[in-house]
Amino acid sequence: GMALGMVSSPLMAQDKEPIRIGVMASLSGAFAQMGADGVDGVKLAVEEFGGEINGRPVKLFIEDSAMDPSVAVEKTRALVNRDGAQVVLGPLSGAAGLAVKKGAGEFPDATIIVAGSAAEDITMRGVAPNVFRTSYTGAQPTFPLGDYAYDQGYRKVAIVAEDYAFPYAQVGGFMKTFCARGGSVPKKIWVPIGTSDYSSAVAQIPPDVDALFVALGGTDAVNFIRQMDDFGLLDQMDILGGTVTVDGTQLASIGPLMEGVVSGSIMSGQLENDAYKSLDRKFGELRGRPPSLFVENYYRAAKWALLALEDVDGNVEDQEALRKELLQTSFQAPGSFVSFDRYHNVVPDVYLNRVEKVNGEWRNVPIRTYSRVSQFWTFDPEQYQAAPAYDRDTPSCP
Amino acid sequence: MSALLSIDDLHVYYASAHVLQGVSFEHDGGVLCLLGRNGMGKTTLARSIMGLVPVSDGEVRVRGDAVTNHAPHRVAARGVGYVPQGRDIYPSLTVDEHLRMLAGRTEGEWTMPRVYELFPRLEERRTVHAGHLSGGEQQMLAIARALMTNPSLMIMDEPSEGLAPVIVEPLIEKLRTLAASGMAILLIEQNLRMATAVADELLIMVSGRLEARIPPRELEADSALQQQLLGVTMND
Amino acid sequence: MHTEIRTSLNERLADTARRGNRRDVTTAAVLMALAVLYPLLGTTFQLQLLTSGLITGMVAMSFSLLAGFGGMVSLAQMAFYGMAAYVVGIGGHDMGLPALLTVPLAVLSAAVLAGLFGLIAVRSSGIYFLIMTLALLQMFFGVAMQWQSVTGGYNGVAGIQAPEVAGFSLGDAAPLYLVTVIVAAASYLGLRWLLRTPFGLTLQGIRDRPERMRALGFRVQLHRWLLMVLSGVIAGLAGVLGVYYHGVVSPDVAGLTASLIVVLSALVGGVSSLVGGLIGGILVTVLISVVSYLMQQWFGTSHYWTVVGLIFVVVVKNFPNGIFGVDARTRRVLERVLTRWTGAGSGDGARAPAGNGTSPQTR
Amino acid sequence: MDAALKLTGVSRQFGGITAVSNVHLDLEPGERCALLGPNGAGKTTLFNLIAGDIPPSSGRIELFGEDITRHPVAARVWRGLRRTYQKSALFDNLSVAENLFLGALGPGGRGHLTVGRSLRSARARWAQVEHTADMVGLSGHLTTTAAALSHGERRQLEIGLALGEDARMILLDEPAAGLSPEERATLTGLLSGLSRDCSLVMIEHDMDMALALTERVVVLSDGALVAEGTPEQIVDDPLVREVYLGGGGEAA
Amino acid sequence: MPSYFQFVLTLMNGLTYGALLFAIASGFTLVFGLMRVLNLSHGAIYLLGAYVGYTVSRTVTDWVTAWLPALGGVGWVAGVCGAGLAGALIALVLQRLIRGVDGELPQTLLTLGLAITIGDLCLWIWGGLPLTLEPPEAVSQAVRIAGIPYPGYRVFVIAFALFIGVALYLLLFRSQLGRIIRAGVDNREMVAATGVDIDRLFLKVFMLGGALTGVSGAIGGSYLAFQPGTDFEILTIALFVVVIGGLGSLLGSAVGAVIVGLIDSFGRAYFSELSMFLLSGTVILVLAFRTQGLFGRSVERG
Ligand SMILES: Nc1ncnc2c1ncn2[C@@H]1O[C@H](COP(=O)(O)OP(=O)(O)OP(=O)(O)O)[C@@H](O)[C@H]1O
Ligand SMILES: Nc1ncnc2c1ncn2[C@@H]1O[C@H](COP(=O)(O)OP(=O)(O)OP(=O)(O)O)[C@@H](O)[C@H]1O
Ligand SMILES: [Mg+2]
Ligand SMILES: [Mg+2]
Repeated sequence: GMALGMVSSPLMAQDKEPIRIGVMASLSGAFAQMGADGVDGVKLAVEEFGGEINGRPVKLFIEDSAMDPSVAVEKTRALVNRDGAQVVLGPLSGAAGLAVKKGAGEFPDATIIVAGSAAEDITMRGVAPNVFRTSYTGAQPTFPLGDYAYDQGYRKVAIVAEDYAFPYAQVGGFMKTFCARGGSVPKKIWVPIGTSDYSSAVAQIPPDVDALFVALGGTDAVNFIRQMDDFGLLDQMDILGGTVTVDGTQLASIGPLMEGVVSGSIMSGQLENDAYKSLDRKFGELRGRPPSLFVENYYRAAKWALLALEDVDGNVEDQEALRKELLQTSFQAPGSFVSFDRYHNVVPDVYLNRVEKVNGEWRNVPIRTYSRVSQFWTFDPEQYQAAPAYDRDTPSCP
Repeated sequence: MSALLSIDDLHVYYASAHVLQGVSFEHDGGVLCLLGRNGMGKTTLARSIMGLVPVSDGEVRVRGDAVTNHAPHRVAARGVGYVPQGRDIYPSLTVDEHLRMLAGRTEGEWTMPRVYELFPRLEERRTVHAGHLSGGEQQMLAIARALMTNPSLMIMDEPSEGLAPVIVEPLIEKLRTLAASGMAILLIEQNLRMATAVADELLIMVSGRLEARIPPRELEADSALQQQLLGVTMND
Repeated sequence: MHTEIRTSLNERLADTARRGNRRDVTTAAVLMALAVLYPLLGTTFQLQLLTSGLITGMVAMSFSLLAGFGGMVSLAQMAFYGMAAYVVGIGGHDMGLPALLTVPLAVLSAAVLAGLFGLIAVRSSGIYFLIMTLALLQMFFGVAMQWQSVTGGYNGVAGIQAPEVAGFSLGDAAPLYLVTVIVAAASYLGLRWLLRTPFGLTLQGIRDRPERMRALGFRVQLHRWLLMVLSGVIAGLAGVLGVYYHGVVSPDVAGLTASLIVVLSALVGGVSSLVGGLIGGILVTVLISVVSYLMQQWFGTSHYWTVVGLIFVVVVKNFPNGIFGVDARTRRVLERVLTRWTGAGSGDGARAPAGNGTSPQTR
Repeated sequence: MDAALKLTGVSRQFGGITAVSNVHLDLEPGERCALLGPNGAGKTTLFNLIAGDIPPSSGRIELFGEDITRHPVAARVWRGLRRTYQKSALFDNLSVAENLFLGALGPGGRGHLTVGRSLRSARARWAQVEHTADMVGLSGHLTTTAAALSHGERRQLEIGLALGEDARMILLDEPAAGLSPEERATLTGLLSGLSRDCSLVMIEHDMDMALALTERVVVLSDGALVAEGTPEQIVDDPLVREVYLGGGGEAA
Repeated sequence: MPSYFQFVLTLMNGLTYGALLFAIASGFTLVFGLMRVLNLSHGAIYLLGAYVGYTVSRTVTDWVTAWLPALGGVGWVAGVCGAGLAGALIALVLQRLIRGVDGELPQTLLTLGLAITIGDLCLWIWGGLPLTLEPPEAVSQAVRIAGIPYPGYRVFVIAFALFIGVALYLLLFRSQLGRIIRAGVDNREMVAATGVDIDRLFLKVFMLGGALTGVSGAIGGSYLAFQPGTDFEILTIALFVVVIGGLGSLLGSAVGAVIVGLIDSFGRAYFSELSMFLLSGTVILVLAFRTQGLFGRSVERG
C-alpha cells in the first residue's frame, strides 16, 4: 500500500531536479548518538551551500544503518533504488562499510562516500570506483601515537581494548610504530564490546607497565575510566586513548577523570583554522556542545561531495565526472586540510590531543600534529597490503 | 424478608452455546441439592452465582441485594463460600498455609483447630505442599478452605468426589448439623446416596433448565420419576 | 442418536482432504501468479523489500512451526539462518565452491546445527526452553565473532556473489524475488501437508501435554527434536536466500534486532498459523521500512522504533493471537458453523487450534 | 502362564513419608481387581509406580513376565499397559475426536515417529475413535474442544483415552468419580463388556460399582496391603470396615 | 602478591555484580510470578529508572546545593525515589495493557512492544550519551577488604541487595499478604472466591516489582554507565539469572545472581577469550542437567 505508492521512479535529469543525497548512520541502539551527530554534520554542510548546487536543491534522505552490515546494504538499496540518491554518505560502522563497499557494484549510478567506517579494506586490497572514504582507517590515527609513546619514554605499554575489528586496527597502528622503535606490549586485555563491569579488566593490568593504551568507545570507555578511578588506579597510570575513547561525547560525562589522557585522532577539540571555528560555533549553537568526531566526519564527507558537485556544475548524473572531480578535490576541512590518495582514502593531519580544561569546558587540546598521514603511514603500500590483517594477536611484541 | 439466595431467570452463554436457559429458584436455609447428568449446567450455575462466569441475562440476589456479575470477592464478602469442582487448591502452599491465609478474616465457629478436627488427615499432612496431596486429601482441603471463610451460604460442587466412604459419612453428619445451625447449603452432587441423605429438597437440572424441585423421599419412592429425571433407577 | 455426526467423521476426513487440496492448489496458483506478474508491476526497491520480507517471513514461519505446533518458543532460529548463510559465504565466497554444492550443504548444516541444539534443548520446555535457545543463539554469535580465521569475526564475510539460475543472476532483484516466492511457497505447502498428517496432531498433543503423550506411548523427545530439525531446515533455506539477498553475513544475524524482528513477525501473523509467519514477515518488514521513512520525511526524526513499538502494542491489543491466529472464541463460532454445514469440525491441520498461543491451560 | 502383573516388595518414599510400603501383588491375565483404601493410602502412587511415572524406592514390577521396573513410561504402553488419571489430563486445545485419535494412535505406533503415516492409514483409527466416543458417551461432542467440556464429560474422555484394541492391562483411577448416575451405569456396562484378554485394576470409592465389577479386592492403608479377597470377604472384614468403609454399617 | 590482589578483587567484583543482578532479577521474578508473563520490558524499566533517576538527582542536587550545600546527597536519594516512581508507573501502564489480553505469547509481545517504545523514547529524550548518576560521598568512601581498598559504593550495593532479599522473603513467605499472593499466583479465581480483591493486590505487587526495577536502575546506574542498548543487556542477563536459579524462586534468583556475577567476573579476569561463552555456556549447562533451574521445582504432581 503506502510503502509501494510513495516510491518515485528515477527521472531523467531536468533543470531544478533536486540532487538526491542519502545519509546512512546508526541512529538506534548504543551508537545512536554518533549517528545523530553525523546527520547534524551533514545538515550543517548542506546549509553552508544554501541548500543548493548550481540552482539544484539538495534533498537529503536519512536512514538508520543500525551498525549491521545487512541492514546497511538494505538501506543503501532503499536510498538508491527508492529515493533515487546519487550520492550516499555513510555508513558509520566498519563491518557495514565493508559490506557496502564489496556490494557497491550493484550501484553503478551512485557514489558512496564512507564517512565513518574505518575498516581498512574499504580503501585497500581492491579499490571500488564508486567508493571513497573521507574519514580514516582504524590504524591511521594511532600510528603517530605509538611514535609519541616511545618519545615519552614509555617502553612497556599494556592494552585494554574491545574485542573486534576496529580496536584491532587501532591497537595495530599503535603497535606497528611503537614496537618498531623498540617498545613492548606485555599484555593485551580484550573485552567484549558492551562490557559494563570492568573491574576484572582493571584487576588484570600489570602494575609494572609505563602506560595503558585504552581503545574503548562510548559507554565502555566511560565505565572503564570510572572504574579505574573507583579502584584508585587512575592516578597511578598514564593513559593513552584510541580515537573514539576521548571524544567530546565522553568528555561531557567524565571530563575530570580523563584529564591528561593523550589520544590520537584526525580531530581535535581546539583547532585554529577557520573551518573548525565555524563548525564549532554552528554546532555549538545547535546542540550546546563542541562538535564530536562524528559531526566533523560527516560534515567533511558532505562538504567534499558538495564541493565536487559544485565543480561539475551540479551535474550529478554524470557520475564519471563527479568521481574524477571528487578524487581531485582537496580543501580545508575543520579537522585539517584533506585530499584523497589514489586508493580513494583521505590523507588528513593526525593530532595527538590531551584532555584539558579550556574556559570551564573539558576539551581535547592538540599537543602534536603529524601532517598528511597516509593510511599506510610511512610503509610501502604494497608490502603493507600484503601483511596479515590486524587481529587479537597481530601484531605482537611482548 | 428476602431469601438468602434467589436466582431469577438466569441465562448464561459460552460463546454462542446457551448453557443456562432461564434458571430461577430461591434458597433460604437448609440443604438444597442440585442433581443432573454430566454437562447439564450445574457447575455453570454455581460459577455464575460466584461471579466466575459472566451472566447475560437474569439476576442473582444474596439477601435481596443484586450481585449479578459482581467480582467474585464481592460475592464472597457477602458470606458466600465456594467449594469448586475439581478442587482448585493452591499447589505451592502448604496445607497449613491454605487455612492460615483465611484465619481471622471472618468471625465464626470455623477456626483452624475446628477444621483439623473435622479432617484429621489434613492435620497429619499440614506441612505438605497441597500439590503433593492425594486427590481425596485435596478435596478435604477444598472443603476446609471454604469452611474457613465462615459462610452463611455454602455452594459445594460435588464435595464428595474422590472421598472414601469413611470420610463421606462424617461429612454428611457435619453438613446436617451445619444446616441445622443456620447455614444454607447449595449442594451439587452425583452421589445419590449422599444427596438423598443430606438434602431437604432436590433440584433437578436438565439441559440448562430446572425440571423439578422435590423432597428426596418423593424421588426415592418413585422409580419412574427416577428414570425420567436421572436416567437410572436408584435401587436395582 | 448422533448418527449424522457419527457417519460424517469419515466423510469429513475425505472432505477436508479434498477441500484442503483445492485450497492448496488455489493458494499455490495465486502465489505463482503473483510471483510471475509482480516484476512487471513493481519497482526494484519494492521487489527487494518484498524479498526481504519473505525471507524474514520464512524464519518467522520456522518460529511459528516450533511455537505454534510444538509449544517451543525458540530464539535460536536466526542461528540456523546464520549457519546456512555462513556456509554459503565461507564455502562460496572464501573457498570458491559452486552454489550447487554450497546450497545443499548450507541447508544441511542448518539442520545439523538445529539437531545439535535440539539434543540439548528439547528436554526443557516453556520459558526454560526459550532461555536455552537464547543462550544457544549467543553461543552462535560468540563463535561467529571469535572464530575469526573462519568467520571473518566482526566483519563477517562480505561481497558474496549470488549464482546464476537459468541465465539470470540471483544478484538481481527480480530473479531472486521469484526464487524466494517459489521457495517460500514450497516450504509452506510442504509443511502444511506434513502437519495435516497424524504427525501434526501428534505435535499438538505434545505441545499441550507431553506427559500424557508419553503415557500414550509416543516418543515425545524424538518428535520435538525432529520438529526442531525441520524448523532448522526452513530457517536454513531462508539463510541461503538471505545471504544472496544481502551479499554479506556477519555475527549480527544472531544479534538482537534480527531475532526481535523474527519474533514480531511471527506474533503479528499469529503463531498458530504458518502462513501468518510469511505474511507477518512481509508486514513487519514493510512496516518498519515505511514508518522509518515517514518519520524522516514528515517529522525529520529517526525515532521510528517508538512508533513501531506502539503499533505492535495496538495490534496485539486488537489481535491478541495475531492477524492470522484464530482466537478461541472465533474458533468456536467457526466450529459451530462448520458443524452445521458439514457435520464436521475444523479439519484444517495447518492451523494449530491453540486458543492461547502455546499455553497449555486454557482456563 | 505368567502373571499379568506381579509386584514384589514395591515401596516408595516421599521425603519422610512412605506412600507405598512393601506391596506384593499377583494378577492373572484377564482378572478384574479393585484397589480400595482410604484417602492418601497410596493407591494412586501405586498406579504411578506401575505405569512408570515415578520410580519405586525399592521392589520389582513385572508385566506379563517381563521385568519393567526400569522401563520408561512409553515402553510399558507398548507392552499393552494403559491407565487413566485421577485428575483428567486431556489435550485441552484439541477436539474430543482428536483427543481420542491420539489415544488410538500412540500405542498402536509402538512409539515410532508419526511422520510417515498418511491420512489414509489413519482412516481406520478414525473409525475406532467414533466407536470409543460412543462407548464413553461422548459421541455428541466429537468436535467439542476438550477445554469446553464439563467436569464429568472430561472424566468420560479420560476413560476414552485409555481404551484401545491392543490394551492388555488397564489401570483405572476412580473412573466413576464425577460421573452422574446414568453415566455410571453406562461405564459399568462398558467395563463389564471389556474383552477378557484384558486385565483391569480399578481404584474406586463407589462401592456399588467396584464390587459389582471385580472378582478380587485389594485394600491398601497407609501404603501397606492390609486385606485381600473376594468382594464378599472384604465387605465383611472388620478391619476394612474400620479403615475404609466407616463404622456406619452397611457398605453397599 | 598481584595474583592475590587480583583474586580477591575479582571475587569481590563478582559478588557486587551479583548483588546488583539479584536486585534486578528479584523484581523480574516477582512480576513473573504474578503474571506468568515474561516481562520483556524489564530492561527498559531499568533503563528508564536510571534516566529518570539521573534527571531528578541532577535537578534536585542543583536546587539543594544552592540552598544547603551540605545536603548534596539528598539529590541522589531523590533520584532513586524518582526512579522507583517511574518504574511503578510503567508497571501500572503495563498492567492496564495486559489486562484483557489472554495468552502468554500475546502478553509477552505487548511487553516487547512497550520495551521497544520505552527504549527509543529514552533515546529521544535523553540522547545517546552514556550517563551515570553521582552517588553521595557518604556511600562512596573506599573501604578496606582483606587489606585491599575497595569502592564503598559497591559495598553499599551489596547491602542494598541483602535488604531487598530479606524484605521480599519476609513479605512473600512470612506474612499473611505473602500467603495470599502466592495463592493468587496458583489460582486467582479461587482466591477471589474466598473474598480477597486479588486484582487490586496484584496491581500493587506488580507496581512494587516495577518500582524495585526502577530503583535498581538508579542504583546500578550510579556505578555502571547506561545508554541506549543497556535495556536489552540487562534484560538478557536478568533472564539468565532467573532461569539458572529457577523461575519464581527467590533463593534461586539470589544463587543465580551470585553465580552469574562470579562467572562473569572470573571469566573476564582469567579466561577473557572465552568470556563471551561463559555465561551462555553456564545457562546451557545448568539447564541441560536441571531442566527447571537450580531451585526450580514443581509442586504439582504429574
Ligand atoms: N510427590 C509427592 N510428594 C509428597 N507426598 C506425596 C507425593 N505423592 C504422594 N504423596 C503422598 O502420598 C500419600 C499417598 O498418595 P496417593 O495419591 O497415592 O493416595 P490415594 O490412595 O490415591 O488417595 P486418594 O484416594 O485420596 O486419591 C498421600 O498422603 C500423599 O500426600
Ligand atoms: N469453558 C467452557 N466453554 C464452552 N463450553 C463449556 C465450558 N464449560 C462448560 N461448557 C459446556 O457447558 C455445558 C455445561 O457445563 P457444566 O460444567 O456447567 O456442566 P455440569 O452440569 O456441571 O456437568 P458435570 O456434572 O459434568 O460437572 C456443558 O455442555 C459443557 O460442554
Ligand atoms: Mg460440574
Ligand atoms: Mg488417588
